[in-house]
Amino acid sequence: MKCYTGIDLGSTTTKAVVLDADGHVLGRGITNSRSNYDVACDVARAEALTDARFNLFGHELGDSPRLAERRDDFLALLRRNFRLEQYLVQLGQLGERCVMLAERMVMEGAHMRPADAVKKIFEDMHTEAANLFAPGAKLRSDFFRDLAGSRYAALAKYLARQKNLDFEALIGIYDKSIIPVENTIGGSSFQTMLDAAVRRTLSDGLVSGMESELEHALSRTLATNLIEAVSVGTGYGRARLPFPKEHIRSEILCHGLGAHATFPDTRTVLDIGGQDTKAIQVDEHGVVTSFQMNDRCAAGCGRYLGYIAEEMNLGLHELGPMAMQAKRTVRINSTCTVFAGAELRDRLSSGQRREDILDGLHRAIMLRAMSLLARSGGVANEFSFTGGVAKNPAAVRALRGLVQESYGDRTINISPESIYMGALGAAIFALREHTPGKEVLLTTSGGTQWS
Amino acid sequence: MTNSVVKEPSMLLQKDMISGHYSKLARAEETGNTVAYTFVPGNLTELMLAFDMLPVHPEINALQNGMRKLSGEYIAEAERAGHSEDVCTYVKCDIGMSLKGNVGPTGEKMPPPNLLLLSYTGCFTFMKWFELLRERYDCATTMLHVPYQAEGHITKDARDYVVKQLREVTIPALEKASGKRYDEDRLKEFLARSAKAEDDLVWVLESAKHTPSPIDAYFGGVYYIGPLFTAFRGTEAAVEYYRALRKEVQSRIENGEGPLTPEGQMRDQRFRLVVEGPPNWTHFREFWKMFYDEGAVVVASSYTKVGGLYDRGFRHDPDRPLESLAEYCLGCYTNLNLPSRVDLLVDYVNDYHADGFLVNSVKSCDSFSSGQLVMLREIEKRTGLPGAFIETDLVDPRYFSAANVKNRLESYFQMLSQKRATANAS
Amino acid sequence: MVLSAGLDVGSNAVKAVVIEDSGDSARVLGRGKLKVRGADVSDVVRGAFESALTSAGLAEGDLDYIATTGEGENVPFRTGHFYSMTCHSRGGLFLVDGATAALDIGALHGKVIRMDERGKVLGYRMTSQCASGSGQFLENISRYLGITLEEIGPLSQRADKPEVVSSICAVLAETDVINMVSRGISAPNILKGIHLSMAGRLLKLVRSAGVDGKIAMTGGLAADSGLVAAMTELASDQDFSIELVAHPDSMYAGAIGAGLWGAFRHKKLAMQAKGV
Amino acid sequence: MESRLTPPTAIGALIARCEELIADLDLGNVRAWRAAHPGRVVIGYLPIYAPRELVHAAGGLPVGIVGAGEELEIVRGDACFQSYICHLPRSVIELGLSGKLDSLDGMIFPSTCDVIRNLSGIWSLSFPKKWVRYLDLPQNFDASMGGVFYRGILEGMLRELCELSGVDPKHADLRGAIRAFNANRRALRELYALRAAEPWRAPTSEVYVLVRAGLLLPVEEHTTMVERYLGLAKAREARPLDNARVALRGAFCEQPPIELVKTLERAGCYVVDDDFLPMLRWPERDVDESGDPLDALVAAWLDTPLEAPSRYTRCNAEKGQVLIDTVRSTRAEGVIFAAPSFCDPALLDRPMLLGALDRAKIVHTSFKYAENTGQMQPIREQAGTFADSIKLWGEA
Ligand SMILES: Nc1ncnc2c1ncn2[C@@H]1O[C@H](COP(=O)(O)OP(=O)(O)O)[C@@H](O)[C@H]1O
Ligand SMILES: Nc1ncnc2c1ncn2[C@@H]1O[C@H](COP(=O)(O)OP(=O)(O)O)[C@@H](O)[C@H]1O
Ligand code: SF4
Ligand code: SF4
Ligand code: SF4
Repeated sequence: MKCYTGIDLGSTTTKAVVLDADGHVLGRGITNSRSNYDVACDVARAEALTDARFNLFGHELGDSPRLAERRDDFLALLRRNFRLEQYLVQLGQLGERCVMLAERMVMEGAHMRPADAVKKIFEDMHTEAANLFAPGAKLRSDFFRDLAGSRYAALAKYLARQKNLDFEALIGIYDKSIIPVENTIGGSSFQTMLDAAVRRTLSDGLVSGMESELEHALSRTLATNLIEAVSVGTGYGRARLPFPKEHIRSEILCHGLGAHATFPDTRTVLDIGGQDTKAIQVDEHGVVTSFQMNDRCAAGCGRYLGYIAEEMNLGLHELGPMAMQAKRTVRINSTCTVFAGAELRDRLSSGQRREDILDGLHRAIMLRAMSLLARSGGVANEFSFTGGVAKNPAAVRALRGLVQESYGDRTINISPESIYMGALGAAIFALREHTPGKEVLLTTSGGTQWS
Repeated sequence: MTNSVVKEPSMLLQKDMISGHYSKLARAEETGNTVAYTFVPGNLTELMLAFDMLPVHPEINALQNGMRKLSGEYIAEAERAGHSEDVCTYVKCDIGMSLKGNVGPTGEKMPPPNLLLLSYTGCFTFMKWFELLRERYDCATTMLHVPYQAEGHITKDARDYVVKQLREVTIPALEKASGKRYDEDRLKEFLARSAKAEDDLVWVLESAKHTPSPIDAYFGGVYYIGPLFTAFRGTEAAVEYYRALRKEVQSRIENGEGPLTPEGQMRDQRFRLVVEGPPNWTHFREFWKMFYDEGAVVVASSYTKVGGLYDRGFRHDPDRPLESLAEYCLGCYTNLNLPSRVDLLVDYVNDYHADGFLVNSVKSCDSFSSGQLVMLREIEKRTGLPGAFIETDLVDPRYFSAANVKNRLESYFQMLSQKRATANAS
Repeated sequence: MVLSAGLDVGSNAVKAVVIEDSGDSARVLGRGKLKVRGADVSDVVRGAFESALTSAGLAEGDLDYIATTGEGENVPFRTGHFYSMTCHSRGGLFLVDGATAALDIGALHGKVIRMDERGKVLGYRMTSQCASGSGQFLENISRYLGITLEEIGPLSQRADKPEVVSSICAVLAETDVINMVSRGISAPNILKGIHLSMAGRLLKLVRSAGVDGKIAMTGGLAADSGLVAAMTELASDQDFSIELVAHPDSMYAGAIGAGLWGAFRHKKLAMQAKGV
Repeated sequence: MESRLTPPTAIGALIARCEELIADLDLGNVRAWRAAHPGRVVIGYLPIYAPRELVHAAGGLPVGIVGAGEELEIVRGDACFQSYICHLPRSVIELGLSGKLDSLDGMIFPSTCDVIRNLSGIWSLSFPKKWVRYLDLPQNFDASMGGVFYRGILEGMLRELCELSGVDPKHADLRGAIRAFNANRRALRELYALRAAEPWRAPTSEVYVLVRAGLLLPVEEHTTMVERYLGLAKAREARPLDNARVALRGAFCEQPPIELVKTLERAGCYVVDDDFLPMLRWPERDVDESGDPLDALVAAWLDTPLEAPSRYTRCNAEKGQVLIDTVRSTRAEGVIFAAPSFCDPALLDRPMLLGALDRAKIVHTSFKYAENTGQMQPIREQAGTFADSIKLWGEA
């Protein structure tokens, strides 16, 4: 099967979207951006292809009447287990490195050898891994770096206190080890991990007695060859992607096109990513007619929220929901990303509630975005909000309020796949490259039925 | 051959004129010429020439230093001396140069001024700048207050006010500084030559109405305006320069050729642009390349009007010497109010059949920059064309982020072609 | 003899010292330092204070004066407050004999304080609102590179081909750094590049304050030998005659200055009480 | 150390009223005035100087617009101005576009700087139906040149204002207006004198809001208010603190947040002189009430020793002289130069002023602010250190 890939190498995350020849989304993948761009790009693409396989698998399963009704539960579980397998593999690699480093370390006055401490931490992490991915559990982040990092830090903190170890040094070990681990592509193949995941899932007994159908569907899925016909790259790091120049597109055009494909009546697009904010106006064909973006100052972008989350020791996923608990919004004027932490501490120490401060921070970010929107020509109907920050409910709430205040009623589109808009746009460009003039419009739900 | 840069013959001519002027300045003390520091917008070159005074333009030094990559160090020097990071970098570049021994961009020492001739057009920073220079040199200073074109035209009161100052303040100050008597007939001769060169400049600038355009009216344009906006207006050399330039452009039109870029003839003209705002000097070539690499040619710009709006009909007039000087000062581009600036740019977009327009907003210059975002929207509204907005600086290398500018320009050009593609399809 | 404590409540860490002032000379009896990150400031203050007392072998009741600097409002038990530059100059002079200025580089701001031979502040310059090139930035980068704070200095000094950071914005500079790693630039060269760009900015600050001669490094980044080396190198390239001196206690300079001023005030108040 | 300064309730109420006026960005009291005076015009003017007497003479109410302080959220303002332009024009535009200045019939934009000059153009593009005038104050101070030109402008302006308000120019009482504003300026001079003499009776955090209320009130009402405050302040119980006496410069256009003034006081400074709100205090002498009133206004601009970065100083010796004289006469121990970020006039002037102070052996310190500066901590540290050094080492 021929497929068309769009890759959005952002400053914070790298996203990939794979389309089939009809313009249907086969799969989406995301990973955190990292120093090795090629790896980031490969991982995102692999994730998207994995997602595509799962979707195909679901499709195959759908053909079997006996399986069909349990298909969604089974697939969801399988996905979780697959991620668990991935996690365990990487955890293994990380553990080895950390222990190796710890072996070389001496800590005076500690009641435990650092290496033993690290071993203990990883044992615990292995044990609790299954819970992390258990159905119903809320993930703090989508990325191994954050997931493993926060657990490691928590366990290390506990152990450090108990055994009088140097906590900062333990954290140092982690920081040192995570980089090589995330910059190598995992050793195990998709098939091996899938097999392991299937085994794990089957042991749950959800589909017992239907093993042979599964086997069949699985082999058919794996037999489908996904052939990448064209890839188009975009995003902050696009110039460094290993693509020919004509397969590189400005992220502004991609976001515009992606939003247009998802919500055809969109005329204004706001994209807030890690270090830039873009306000884009598009016409009825998704063609950009005007745009504005922030310049050389990253104040008020996604990273700002990242720093705040770090400062509060929260996951990115948790920040918005906490701000939603605000009783009143604190006025905040400075959105310099680097001062964010200091501003927060300042205000906390002057006795303001942290929910209220957080809400103020979100509003401050959105105020900046509103200015860019005004610069680009205002907010037309309909209006789509894309990029990672669109996943943050408090940011969305602030935006809705501000749009209402300044422009009145506007239909505001936010897709659950908002973060993939740039990659989607790129994928559509890839498809057009192949079949010129192809108009791609997705259903408003923004994706295939299985995602 | 990798480093060789292609230059137009007229450019070489101009280069000689400029270096000739700088060495004249270096020898001013020997030759007994008096020196006046003055500014480009609303300069009184003919009047100075009539007193045999040599003009020094601090802005030109600053921009030359920018192009020669010296400005960063000068700005740092001025900031060390207590100047704020926030203010116009032309000023700091100039102050820094003077603090570092006042060696000009060509490596020759600049003479100190005998007179600071502050003809103050279109920008308040000039006034501060001269106060700062006056403190450094403690020399005679004369101020010509040129009112703003707030109503969108030159009022009689304003012109009378300027003429009266010229007669009662400026000319006596020049007489005193130069030790010479005012000779109106000499002034008239200079003015007559100015008008001749001005005709040719207008012809050259308007040649961009051709398709393909034989000139780049921004990156090339800044060279074309050089002699007329600075020390040479009214001289025979300027008349000759513009004659030669006109011939050069004429031959390109006849051969259907585009402008000459540092990398040779520009072939493919995909986008015709109108540009508002001064260029960046520290990365001038790199900046230009971002345009011609994408097939973008600038057909009209406002920056080439800071030293006079000749294409709107103004000429220096020997029959009305002081009146026409006053009108010249009042009529420079930065002295226009915002609505007039918008009108002018809209006309350019229409008259020159542009595909789009671009604002290069420079951090230094409040006079140019403040209000440009409003202008952008207004022009978009009136022309129906999309505009682009980039931010750089004049001579502060810290404020030129190549990646950033390139990203925007690329996006803009991709957007123009995407737009064109869909327009063609439907 | 006067016993005083100085508490420097910073945005990044709380530093506490206990000082013994015996008229002609003074010495530091105990020190304590705790990072603020994530914790309640008043707990951190208490913790740092206690550990200074413990290491001095004293109890709170033994002290004559508790002086604060920085965010002094977080110390309800203070006797008095002095402003940060007043303290850094005094502390810098105490640590570095003959210093003509103190260069205080903390988590968010850099300040250079020109002083006379008695520690009187003659003038100062401070980095602007924008946090580019601050300690916090360096800390973020080092985390990203997987390097502990203590390793920064030594690593940076191993650089052979420092890579210049172009962005002025600290956040964008972080991306620059990621870019560099992706281009295979080594950690020492990256760190040195950052150090050099910070050094350039700081030297500019030093010059603009009209300072030369011996400069006492104070604040957290005095502990960063790489930054000090980069500044020294760059200064000699620029023929700028300064001598930067860090002291092992440099990060406590603010607290020490506060403690010394506290002792000074105590004596003055005691004399007033006696009616002198 | 800390002596509590509890204002008598009468002063408290008076100051609270001023704060309320300032905080009301919808200009409630101006709207009320307008409703009570149908047909008469309300004209806004920007920093730093406009002859308000003209508006008054035409029966109108002049209203000073100096930005919007820290409370207004800026959306459209930032859409009009790049990050490297000072804060004032963005809040002014924000006020305008959000309808908060609808009660104004027109605007005067004085020739203060390029930003305000261009704002006049933005204003006429944004509000094509409103009366907008750019006031080109002459930089040539010769009566026969600058004077003639300026008189022409004033005549035209008065004529247009009368037309707007339907007043016959012959009945415009310019002399009466001059008298009213002279009285106001006298009261303000007395206020400044009191503060310079006994800053504990009239702290700057009060003086500042009291003066600022004058932007919004009819002049007679404001004069009464200031006089009342003077009476109360002179009688109040207060004793001096061990503070450093400082003069403040640089804040002539975009105004600092009130919190900044309070921060200075908390950091141990008595501000004994400042250059806040020059539009309300210039000229610092009576305008001639006897001769031709237009000529008197012309002379007020041409002949008074006004010192502001927007006004050309004729020779080097003049630079900073007014400041030095003020420092001496108010017995200030140092100068704090606090300028708005990105304010070219103030910041280009600064090195010259500081040079003059150095030569006069007057200590100084500088920092920048914006009208919505929220983080006071760096300012407190700088001002505190400055005060510390004056106090600890002042005499030595
Ligand atoms: N699940 C999430 N919940 C809340 N915010 C998120 C989430 N994922 C990403 N973000 C926000 O989005 C930002 C990254 O956005 P993204 O569009 O991926 O940026 P870029 O394209 O620059 O990499 C992060 O800095 C973070 O603030
Ligand atoms: N050994 C070290 N090398 C480099 N930086 C250090 C070192 N120790 C501390 N720092 C830096 O010093 C900063 C804290 O300085 P400090 O003066 O305590 O700041 P503040 O007073 O604002 O809390 C932190 O940003 C930290 O990164
Ligand atoms: S502000 Fe603009 S016009 Fe004025 S001196 Fe600077 S660059 Fe020139
Ligand atoms: S450090 Fe802060 S204020 Fe400075 S450029 Fe970066 S985000 Fe903007
Ligand atoms: S604050 Fe300065 S730059 Fe801004 S408007 Fe006022 S005078 Fe002009």
